[in-house]
Amino acid sequence: MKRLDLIFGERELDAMLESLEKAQVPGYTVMKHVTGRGPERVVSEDMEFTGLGANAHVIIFCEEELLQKIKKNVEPLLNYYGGVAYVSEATPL
Amino acid sequence: MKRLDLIFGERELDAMLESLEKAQVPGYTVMKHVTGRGPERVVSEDMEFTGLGANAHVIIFCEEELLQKIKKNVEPLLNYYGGVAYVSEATPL
Amino acid sequence: MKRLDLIFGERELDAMLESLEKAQVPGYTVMKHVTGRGPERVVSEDMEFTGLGANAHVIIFCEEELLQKIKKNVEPLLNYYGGVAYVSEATPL
Amino acid sequence: METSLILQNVLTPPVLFFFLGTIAVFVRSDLEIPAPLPKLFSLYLLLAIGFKGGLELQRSGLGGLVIPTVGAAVCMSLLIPLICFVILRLKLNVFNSAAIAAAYGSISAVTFITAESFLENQNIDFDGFMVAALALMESPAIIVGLLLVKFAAPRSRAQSKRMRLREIFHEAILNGSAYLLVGSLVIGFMTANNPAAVEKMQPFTGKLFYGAECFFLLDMGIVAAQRLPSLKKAGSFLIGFAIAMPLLNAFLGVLVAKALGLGPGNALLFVVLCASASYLAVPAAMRMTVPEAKSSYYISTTLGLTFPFNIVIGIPLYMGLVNKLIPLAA
Amino acid sequence: METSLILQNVLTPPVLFFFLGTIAVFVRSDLEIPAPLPKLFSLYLLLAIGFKGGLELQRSGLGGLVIPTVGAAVCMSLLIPLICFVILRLKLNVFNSAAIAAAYGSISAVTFITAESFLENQNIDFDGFMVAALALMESPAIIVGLLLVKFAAPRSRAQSKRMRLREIFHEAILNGSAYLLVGSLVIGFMTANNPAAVEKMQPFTGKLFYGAECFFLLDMGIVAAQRLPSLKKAGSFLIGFAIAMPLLNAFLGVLVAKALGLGPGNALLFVVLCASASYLAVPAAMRMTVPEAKSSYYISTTLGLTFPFNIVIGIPLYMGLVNKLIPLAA
Amino acid sequence: METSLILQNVLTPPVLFFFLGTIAVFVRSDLEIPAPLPKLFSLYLLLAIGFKGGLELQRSGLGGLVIPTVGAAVCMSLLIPLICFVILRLKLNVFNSAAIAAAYGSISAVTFITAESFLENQNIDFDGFMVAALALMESPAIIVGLLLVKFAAPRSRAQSKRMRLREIFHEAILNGSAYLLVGSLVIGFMTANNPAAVEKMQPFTGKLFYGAECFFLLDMGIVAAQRLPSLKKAGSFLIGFAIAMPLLNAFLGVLVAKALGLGPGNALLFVVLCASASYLAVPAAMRMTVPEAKSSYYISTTLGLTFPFNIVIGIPLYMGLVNKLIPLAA
Ligand SMILES: Nc1ncnc2c1ncn2[C@@H]1O[C@H](COP(=O)(O)O)[C@@H](O)[C@H]1O
Ligand SMILES: Nc1ncnc2c1ncn2[C@@H]1O[C@H](COP(=O)(O)O)[C@@H](O)[C@H]1O
Ligand SMILES: Nc1ncnc2c1ncn2[C@@H]1O[C@H](COP(=O)(O)O)[C@@H](O)[C@H]1O
Ligand code: NA
Ligand code: NA
Ligand code: NA
Repeated sequence: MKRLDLIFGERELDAMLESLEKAQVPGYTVMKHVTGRGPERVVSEDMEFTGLGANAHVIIFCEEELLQKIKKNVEPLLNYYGGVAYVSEATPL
Repeated sequence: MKRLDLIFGERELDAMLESLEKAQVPGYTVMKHVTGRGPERVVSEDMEFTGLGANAHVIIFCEEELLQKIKKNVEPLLNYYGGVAYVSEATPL
Repeated sequence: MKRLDLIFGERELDAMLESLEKAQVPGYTVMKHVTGRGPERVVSEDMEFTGLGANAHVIIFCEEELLQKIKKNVEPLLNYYGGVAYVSEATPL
Repeated sequence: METSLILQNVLTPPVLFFFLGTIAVFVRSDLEIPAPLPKLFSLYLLLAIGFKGGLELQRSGLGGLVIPTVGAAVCMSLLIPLICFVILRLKLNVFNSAAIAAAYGSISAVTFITAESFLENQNIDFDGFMVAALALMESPAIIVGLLLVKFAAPRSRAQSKRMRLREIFHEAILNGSAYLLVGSLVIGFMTANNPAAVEKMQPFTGKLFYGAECFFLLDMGIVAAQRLPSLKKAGSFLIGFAIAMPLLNAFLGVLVAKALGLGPGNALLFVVLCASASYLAVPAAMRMTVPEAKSSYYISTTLGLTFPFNIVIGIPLYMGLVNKLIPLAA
Repeated sequence: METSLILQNVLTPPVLFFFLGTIAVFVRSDLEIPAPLPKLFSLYLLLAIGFKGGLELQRSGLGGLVIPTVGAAVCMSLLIPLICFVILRLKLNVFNSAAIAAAYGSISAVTFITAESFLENQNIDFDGFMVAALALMESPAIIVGLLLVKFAAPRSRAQSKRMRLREIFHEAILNGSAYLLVGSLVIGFMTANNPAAVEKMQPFTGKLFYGAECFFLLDMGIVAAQRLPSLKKAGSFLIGFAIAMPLLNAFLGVLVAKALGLGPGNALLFVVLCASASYLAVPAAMRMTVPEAKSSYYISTTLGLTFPFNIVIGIPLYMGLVNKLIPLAA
Repeated sequence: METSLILQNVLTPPVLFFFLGTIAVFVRSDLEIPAPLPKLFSLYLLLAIGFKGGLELQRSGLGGLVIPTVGAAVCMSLLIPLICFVILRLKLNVFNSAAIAAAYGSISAVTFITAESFLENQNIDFDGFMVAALALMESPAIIVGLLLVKFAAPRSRAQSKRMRLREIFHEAILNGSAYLLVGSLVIGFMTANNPAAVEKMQPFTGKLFYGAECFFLLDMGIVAAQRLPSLKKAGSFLIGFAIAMPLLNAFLGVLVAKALGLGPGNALLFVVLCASASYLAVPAAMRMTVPEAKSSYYISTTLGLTFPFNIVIGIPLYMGLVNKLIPLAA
């Protein structure tokens, strides 16, 4: 199985989860209040009270077959708003 | 070495850590206030103030040999209360 | 590509990020308010209001070549203050 | 007349802020009160309710109607889950039925304080000892719920899940919100004879209360509205139950209140205790001991429907009922 | 004279706590106010400002200078972004220009309440209805900013990013902070006729306010000082803009205030609304609809420079201006 | 007599809420106050203590016993770590000894305010300038602790860990809690001549204080009780130290207080400053500069044993001592 890590702006979380649901993921885990830096932007903790919002980190464990479908769904969001997506191997305990 | 990711209800955290200690893990890392969706349940942020509690995400880096022992200890909890456990490769930096 | 997970005391976060920047990482993601146990110390949630601080969890996705440079920079901090660093495989979605 | 009461109720700040929260969800505003801020208000309210109740209880003493009223309240929280269970078993399995039954036998502290605010707004007297009833209705309902699971669960239930009585009592009495409420009640009771300390607590537990209630209801409005979609999934039986059951419980409550000879203020609070359902203590206990029960069932009914119904329409409706059955002269 | 006003302003608790926060960053103290505590204070302040404003608005009614003043305020929040846009386009692309323009057309609630505290400290009267102006200046500036993007954006902008008007209005009116402010204003307005409820809200929304403002300004001091380094990256044009634009807007504001015939207190608040820039509602809206704009630009100018400038020097400076142009006898 | 004082102390809300927290842990209730809410209360208390202390200091001026008392307090916070260090070195290495010594030389603000509440409850006068002593005792103890490490550490200590004096002073003076306390003291001092501002701060820093103290002590009760198991691991030497050292320091303190000619109220506060140990500023500083010291040692002794001991038994005990040695007539 695969593990997919998505990191992107908290404010896109609802849209992102919706598009994951459309790809029929078996489940997901969300961590909010995440900060970080990408090639262009710094996301700091004070962005939580200003309107910008911090980042969210979403983890999905799923079959490899699903990845293409997920990719098709989340790529527009990542391209528009920024964010990263990485895949690694994972096997159930 | 291996990396084990456990995601389950925050309220079972104490029991889970106890059973990990029994398996003599070398250490662990805990993130609370995690939300998510599994095959059956949605865990949302408001569950933190209602009595249900959100999820916890526990990471353990350990030798492969330990995994069986951990599995034996945590499986009953995961089966009873729900939650997921995935293993991946990891090497010390 | 590689994924690097660093877990260490929140109070060293600034120093750690500085040394990551010096290694010219392409980006990083930070989760604070993390607790855990290592071989010697227990980091519990109440440490957030006492002066000790909880842990931070930093994730870096980068090319394999960068790892040595990062290692050179962060090792002194990890040795002095404690903390763990593990590497796994990761491929962009 | 009830319509005018409903209107008067709806136009008070707590209910208006509740609406502000629900509307935010419906118009898809991004207003949110991030965790753990709601927990702060929830802890504060429990502490303040308990403390103030303890003070009043010390002042009123345990004479008069105090013991009978509190006793009747405890009986209601034992009886109501049984009635609910019978009704729910028509459609649901033992686990879900028991969990929901426990929730409706127990109480909602925020509904209670909204009813208190309503009474103050209407200039109707009530007694502080009713908080003791509130505090003592949480645990019995949980115990009944868990006993129902213990004895009605199918034989096939895994050995490992069989509950011991000790565990049941632990969950019922020592879950965080019940513990804080009862503990603060006891502290208030013990402090009442120290007027200097009482006065110094007053700005925190007294003066601040109404505003904090409004802030918390803003969040409750958001949370309740977010629950509605999952309520749809729960089906029309549960939707009907979440409205009809409070009405039935309120009716039972008003009869008992009349029999006890409570004045209209106390009667309303008694009725509200019967009609409200728990979304704090009970879910916490059920999650731990009856994981087979679907949490979305007992959370969306209590929080998504029964709570807003009581806050907005229920309280004035029950007041109308009380006014009809319990003449003010009494 | 302005120097003495500046000194008087600087020696009040809100500004002193603001300094305490900035100094903490400069001396590298590890003082921090962890998320989401700043959000708690920010939500509280918006709720309290709105509620109190609603009460006052009900009391003052909509007669007299209320409608003209609020109308003029809305016009300013439509006009100022256009002026800013023209200036910013000298150096920046359409996206950045529009986002920053919107921020300067909109308002900062904390600057506003600091100005109120300043007036109270100086014993100068002002009217509660100015909060209505505050509440109604957030959305128009956002709308102008987004329309500028819609119509001035290069053809090459991806189809997918073309905004629909519906979306623009949604972001402008329903973003969390604008919604909470306006909603609380409406609730205050509806509650004003219920004196018991007003009095019970008073400890929370009234008495606590000043202290909470100080606590929040402590955090704002930290945040503002942390923004300074990224301001340096933004370059001298933006640094100049972040100081010069408030001055220009203040000057426009004082002319309008004089034309409206506002007293010195209301005039100062009007000027402060014009001169302040948004770091809550506008960034939220821009982040969602104009991701091409660099958030560090519109956050570091508004939060890192314009906000501290207004808090510390701007308010007393504008007061001096008001005193010169609007004789107290008026 | 001490027994009656202990009883009177134990029956006040702050101590009762502290017990509620500890009992919650012992009966394994799931009551918890999630991070960062305790931080909110801890920041609030430091800000309020400092601000009120600054006001009082301005009122009392720097004449009379102020300078001698504060000076003596600073001396105690330099002396006590040295005594502790000598004792601790009997069993522990340099790093642990220095870290624990620094903690016991420094102070616990919450112990101090509990002592103030105790005095108010007993109707015993005390002076606001004692807060200045509180604020100035944090840093010297840290400096002594770090100097002990610097000069007593084994040669084998890695070069990289050698501390520069600059760093030592930075950690001692600019760590978050010391900075906020001293900063608020200065702001209070500067604000005292502005009665309008003082009055507007009063609901936040004054009225709310006692309730917030109770809420925070509820959490401290939980935290302290959770520390007990790790205390057991620390061994009987440290357990004994954590009880005996406050007693010894209290005894030294009362002698100094008598020599200074302090009244019973101020004397108790002075004694409590000597007897209490830091779990905020000192751990923060030690964690950064002496990572070799086991944090569980200095946290579980101060927080798990010395703090509860002082809160519950110590304060009335010291009062008894003060009453014996410092006749009220003085
Ligand atoms: N190389 C990276 N490693 C880890 N996290 C990253 C990396 N690049 C970006 N991120 C995270 O993704 C967020 C959004 O990225 P971006 O839109 O590229 O600025 C950042 O705020 C980081 O939290
Ligand atoms: N496929 C998945 N990928 C990521 N997280 C998951 C997945 N399935 C379940 N989870 C997480 O595990 C928690 C408990 O799962 P469950 O008990 O199966 O509902 C969920 O709330 C999610 O946070
Ligand atoms: N084997 C491990 N697996 C997961 N996390 C670990 C492990 N060892 C240490 N940690 C984390 O790293 C932090 C610092 O480790 P240490 O300095 O070794 O105590 C701990 O508080 C844990 O959060
Ligand atoms: Na009920
Ligand atoms: Na403006
Ligand atoms: Na001391």
